[in-house]
Amino acid sequence: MTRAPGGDAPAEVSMGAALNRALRDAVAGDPDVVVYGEDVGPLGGVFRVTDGLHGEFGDERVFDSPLAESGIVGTAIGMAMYGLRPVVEMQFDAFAYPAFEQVVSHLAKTRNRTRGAVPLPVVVRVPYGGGIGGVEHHSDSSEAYYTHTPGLRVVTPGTPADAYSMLREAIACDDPVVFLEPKRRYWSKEAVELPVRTEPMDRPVVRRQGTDVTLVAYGPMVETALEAAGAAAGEGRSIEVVDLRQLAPLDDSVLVESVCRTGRAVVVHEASVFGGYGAEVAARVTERCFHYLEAPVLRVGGLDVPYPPPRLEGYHLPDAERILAAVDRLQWESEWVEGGPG
Amino acid sequence: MTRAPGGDAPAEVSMGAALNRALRDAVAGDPDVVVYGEDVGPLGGVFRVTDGLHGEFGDERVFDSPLAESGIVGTAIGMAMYGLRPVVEMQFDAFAYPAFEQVVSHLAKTRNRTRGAVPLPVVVRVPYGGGIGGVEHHSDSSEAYYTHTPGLRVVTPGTPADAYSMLREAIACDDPVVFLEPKRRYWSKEAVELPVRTEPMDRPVVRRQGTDVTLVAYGPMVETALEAAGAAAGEGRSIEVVDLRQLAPLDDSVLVESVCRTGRAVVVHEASVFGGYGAEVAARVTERCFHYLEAPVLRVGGLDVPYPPPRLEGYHLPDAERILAAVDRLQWESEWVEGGPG
Amino acid sequence: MDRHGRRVEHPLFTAPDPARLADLHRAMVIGRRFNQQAGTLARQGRLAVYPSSTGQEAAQVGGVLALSEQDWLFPSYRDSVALITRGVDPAQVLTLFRGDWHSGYDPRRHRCAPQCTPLATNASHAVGLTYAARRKGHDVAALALMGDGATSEGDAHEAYNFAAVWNTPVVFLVQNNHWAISVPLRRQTAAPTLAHKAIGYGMRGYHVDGNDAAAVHAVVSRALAEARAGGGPAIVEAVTYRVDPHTNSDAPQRYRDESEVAYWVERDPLLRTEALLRAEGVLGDAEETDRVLASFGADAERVAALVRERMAGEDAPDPDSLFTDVYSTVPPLLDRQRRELAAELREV
Amino acid sequence: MDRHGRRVEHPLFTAPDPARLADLHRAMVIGRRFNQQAGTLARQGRLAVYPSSTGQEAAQVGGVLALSEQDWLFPSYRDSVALITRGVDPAQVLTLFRGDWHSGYDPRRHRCAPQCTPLATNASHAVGLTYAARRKGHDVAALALMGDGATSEGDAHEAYNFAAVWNTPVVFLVQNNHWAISVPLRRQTAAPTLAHKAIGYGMRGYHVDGNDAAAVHAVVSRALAEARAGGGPAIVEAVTYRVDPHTNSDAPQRYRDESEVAYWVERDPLLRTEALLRAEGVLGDAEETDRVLASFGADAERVAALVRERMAGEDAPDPDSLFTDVYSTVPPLLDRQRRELAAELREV
Ligand SMILES: Cc1ncc(C[n+]2csc(CCOP(=O)(O)OP(=O)(O)O)c2C)c(N)n1
Ligand SMILES: Cc1ncc(C[n+]2csc(CCOP(=O)(O)OP(=O)(O)O)c2C)c(N)n1
Ligand SMILES: [Mg+2]
Ligand SMILES: [Mg+2]
Repeated sequence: MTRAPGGDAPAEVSMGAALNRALRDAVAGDPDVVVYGEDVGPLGGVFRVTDGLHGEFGDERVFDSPLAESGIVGTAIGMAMYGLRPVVEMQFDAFAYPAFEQVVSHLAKTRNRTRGAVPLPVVVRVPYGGGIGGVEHHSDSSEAYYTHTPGLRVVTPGTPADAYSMLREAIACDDPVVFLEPKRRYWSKEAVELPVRTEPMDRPVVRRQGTDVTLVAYGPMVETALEAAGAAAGEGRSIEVVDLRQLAPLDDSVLVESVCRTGRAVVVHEASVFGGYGAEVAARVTERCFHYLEAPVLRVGGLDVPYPPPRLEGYHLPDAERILAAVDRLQWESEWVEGGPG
Repeated sequence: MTRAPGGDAPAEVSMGAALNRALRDAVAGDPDVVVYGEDVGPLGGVFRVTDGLHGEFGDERVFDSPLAESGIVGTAIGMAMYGLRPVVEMQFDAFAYPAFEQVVSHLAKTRNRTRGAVPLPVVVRVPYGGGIGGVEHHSDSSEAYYTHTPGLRVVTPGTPADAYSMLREAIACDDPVVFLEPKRRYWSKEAVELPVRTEPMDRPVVRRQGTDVTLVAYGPMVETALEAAGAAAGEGRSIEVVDLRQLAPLDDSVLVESVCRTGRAVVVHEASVFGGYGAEVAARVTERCFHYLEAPVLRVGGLDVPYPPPRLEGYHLPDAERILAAVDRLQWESEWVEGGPG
Repeated sequence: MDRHGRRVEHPLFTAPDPARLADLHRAMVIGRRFNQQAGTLARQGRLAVYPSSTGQEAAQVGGVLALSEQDWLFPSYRDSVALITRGVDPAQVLTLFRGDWHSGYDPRRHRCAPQCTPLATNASHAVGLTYAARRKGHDVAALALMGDGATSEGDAHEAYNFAAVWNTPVVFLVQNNHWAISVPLRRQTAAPTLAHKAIGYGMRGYHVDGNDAAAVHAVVSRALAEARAGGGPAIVEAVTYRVDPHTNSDAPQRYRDESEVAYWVERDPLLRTEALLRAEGVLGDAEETDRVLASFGADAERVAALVRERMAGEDAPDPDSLFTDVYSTVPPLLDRQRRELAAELREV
Repeated sequence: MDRHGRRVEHPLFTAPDPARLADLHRAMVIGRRFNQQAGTLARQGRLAVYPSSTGQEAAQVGGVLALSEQDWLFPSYRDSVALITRGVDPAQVLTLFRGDWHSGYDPRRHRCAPQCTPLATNASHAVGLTYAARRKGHDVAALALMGDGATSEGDAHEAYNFAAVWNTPVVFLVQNNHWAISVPLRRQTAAPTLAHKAIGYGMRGYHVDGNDAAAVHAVVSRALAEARAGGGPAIVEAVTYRVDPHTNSDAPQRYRDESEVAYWVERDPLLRTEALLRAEGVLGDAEETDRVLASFGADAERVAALVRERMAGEDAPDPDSLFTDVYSTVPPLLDRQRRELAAELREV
């Protein structure tokens, strides 16, 4: 990570501010970058991630579109066909669903359809996940829908530095990127000098080293996983935290190396467990590390229910305690037997 | 399974004919059942699954709607709110995507949203999967999108008898059902007397008993799995085939019992492996059967690419050979070591 | 009514009778007070969010009071006033915004669909519902509410089209409040009016002053009557204005001018009906009028007090309710999670 | 032209000049022959499927020849004739239907988007593309093709609206061929015409005889010129008819009457231009005309022969091509699958 010049401690930057700066630098740096969507203009987005951009760059570069997500993604596809690099915003996760056909049937497939002749450098920004007390449809974690769709890159930052660096990289990338922003972390801060260039987005990163168990997390759960690891350290258990960053296509090497070393793993996400992205991680890691595993890879995630109303979301969302409870179930006693029929 | 009265051998029935008969019996048996969608009227559907229904029951019960999938599902939701039991058809898997928001944000959630006051007995029929030489967008396997969505029942028959019985059950069910029809099996036949009532749809069924390895399949892959099991038997390997039938919510008891007994498992589907439904099966079975497993649960599925054009789909789709190759990798030699870092 | 509340006749539409005029005004007075009260609760953090419809009461009240008992209402998130006018318990209207549960009322009881957040998606529900009712031989029409911004969504188009082709009795009442959060109408459409959209579906379109409760009532009543009679669905565009921010977390100073708000505040729908009631002596002589209007105010205060009281409680929703209504029965894996959560809660 | 190919003037639109009339006819002759040839190949099983546009050649040819070199075409699956008229190699047009690959041609080379199967989804691509071109200072218009059925999709609505609000130079050419597979137009819309839909977006709508190549050409040319000049996008409804089944696997006898087909066959677009060319001596005297028309026929035969030849080959597509263009680089897990498949293929 780039250090501040002159030795001054870098300023604290929130993830929202880091994303805003990334957009600003991308728009300033490349005349082909346009930013549009619902309320991203003068308002600066409902989360203010595009704050100030409309004023700075004008309506040609940053603008409000009609209120229609399929049209937003569809027009972005057309723009990318002609050489622009659109960055569009879906206001909330569930409001990206109207665009599902455009995303799955066109955005993901056009490069392939045309044997590479028509790449689509489009970034679809989606604030996702819960924890902000949002009413219905404002807190979905929709990564599993996108990660099962070949042709899409699906990335999600867990820190402000990554938010900046990965968004810049996503905009520069010639593949379509679904850029999932952990909305509850928009206000999380980190001391970092911007611009910053972190690891390439397609490489998972070990956020904390450990020897006893690997905790696999991404997006909003990175912070939670680190919290759990910190608490466990106090109790003498050494947890390694892997932040996946690019969920698809996945580079599983860091993951496999870590789990084969620790012999135990828990994967955590906000989305419902059933059919969630964690299933892929668990299945893959198990396949590759089977003989190194002391216990099955466990998953900690949301309940298999529609996202609850604000006053119940606390029961739904994984927290450090639930993660540690899963870690405790990783068969630390040699005589452990669980599961099986009946 | 019901036997034909009088000892006559029952007639051979194709899956398409079984579905057609199920619709006919459902429409005849309940005035609240309506069947509609694109081309399901006089044409009888592009796969002729609704053949003859429009003629028999008239335009009030079986009819063509405007060409708009979101509108089709949206109106079905409204009809169900007022006590009808609509059965709608999405013409092909990828053409259900325009309805994704209605399916995920309303169909799946309305019962929950209203604390049970407004159940939605809607069946969304989706011919899915490949193997028929269809061009782009006509061969997707979209089950992972639906199975990760709490509130939906996702079912898929593997045999004509199940096709009949499960469709009747789906229409009678008070939950919304995404009824995935393995389109390449529309012409597969079975000797069965209709009407027939098979096992309840939420129970997986052991299609073939075996002792050495459990093959988990559903929909179009049931036939393929049985073929593989047959071939393996010739070589002295005893494969048990479990047909999941209702993919979500899953009743994992049959599965877990089988795998804990055989100690080995392969899960197979047409959809791309990455983030596919097989990941859920592998992760779940591993979690519950860990100490019974001789080898990691392996997954056989489509490549992680957009569904290929007709002349390449054979490379994409799992067949008996690929399944058996996976079975062969299940560490039958005791000194087996595979995977791991590097 | 003109903008000062003076009566204007129209050859096609029947003005509401005096009793109805009084109802309209009363419902608006209650609605306005409710908007204010809910806004206050949101600022106090007692509601997770509140999308106020201050300024739009005439459109909502005028539309809803045109419905018959057996008809259905399909409201969006901004239509609290429509719901309480329809008779839904005001506290239950706020359940969604308080965050206790997604829908606070039983839709079947009041024939009000749950408040709809995904834009325009409720419109096709209205079409399907009225289709089903007709199939069952019931005379049921529906009023589907949506905003100006929502008309840009594909779902609006599909619903309009299904309604027109199936000839179902739905009136799509578009509250054109000039803004979709921060996006002005001219960025939403290039059409002369939103009512013009009706032409492309072969249905009728009405353009009405949405701050004139009597006019909205007259137009929606007529559209409903025509629709019931088999004349097909209609779009009614009620031109109005969102005086408050989009929700309590909005920052309207970023995108609109205070003078625009002031312009519309002058055209306040409540002032206009009150002026009419007074000028025409609808409620009686001046004294009687004062008395009745005061009673409306008192009714509104009662509603506000009730809401305050009901929202003050700290009773948290039961976590077990997360599991009970996902499916018709609790499936085995979900039941496992239910038991796990119960165990977790016992531990703490 | 009237239905017998006699010239009819219109004050607003300019008829194509003689050379253009000849081009239109020639392109239709080739298109018709191509449709027949492809249909035959489909029946022989040499194509996986073929959606014929026999009867619709005038609409496609008339529209495409109105485009300038730098403009873009956004075709659907039924627009093979439009593509070959635009200059795409006829065999490459069939790649999709043969099943060798999804798109057989390089879209950038011919400024033709890939043939689009999901209905109406290509329309917003056209809007975005022309928006981008304008941003880059290029004078690029687009012709987006869709069917009557496709206009019911939400995506059509959203594209129309974006185009109108952004004022991008897109002409939406709707080939109203009366059927969406088995569904007749009256089940698709209650609007007087599909061109009326334009009103709701604040754009121009044109209703044109889609079996009159000259008229389609004149109307699309005008619409494109207006759009380029900043006059906004337009919907052009070309009324035509799908004479063949939807595709080779359709069963039209289930849903439509042969007499309807016969009615339209009488109004064949090729007969009409031929009659005009002959009556007005556009190609010269009778003898010269016969000669030129015969040369058109010969050109068409050459195209058919080329297609037959190119589709006869048995060269299978390379399975390795499955992996190369999913992403800009082949990611590690996909590369593993690639190597596995290669190993599998080596074994057999
Ligand atoms: C499908 C969908 N996309 C985006 C949103 C986010 N959103 C909520 S309200 C709103 C503006 C709606 O404007 P309008 O339809 O005019 O209604 P108003 O809020 O003015 O009453 C937006 C964009 C949503 N709720 N649903
Ligand atoms: C989104 C979507 N839904 C359904 C289909 C299946 N389908 C293919 S063609 C067709 C009919 C289209 O009719 P129309 O738009 O009139 O075009 P035409 O085939 O008549 O040229 C249908 C329903 C599709 N391709 N895409
Ligand atoms: Mg609005
Ligand atoms: Mg058509």
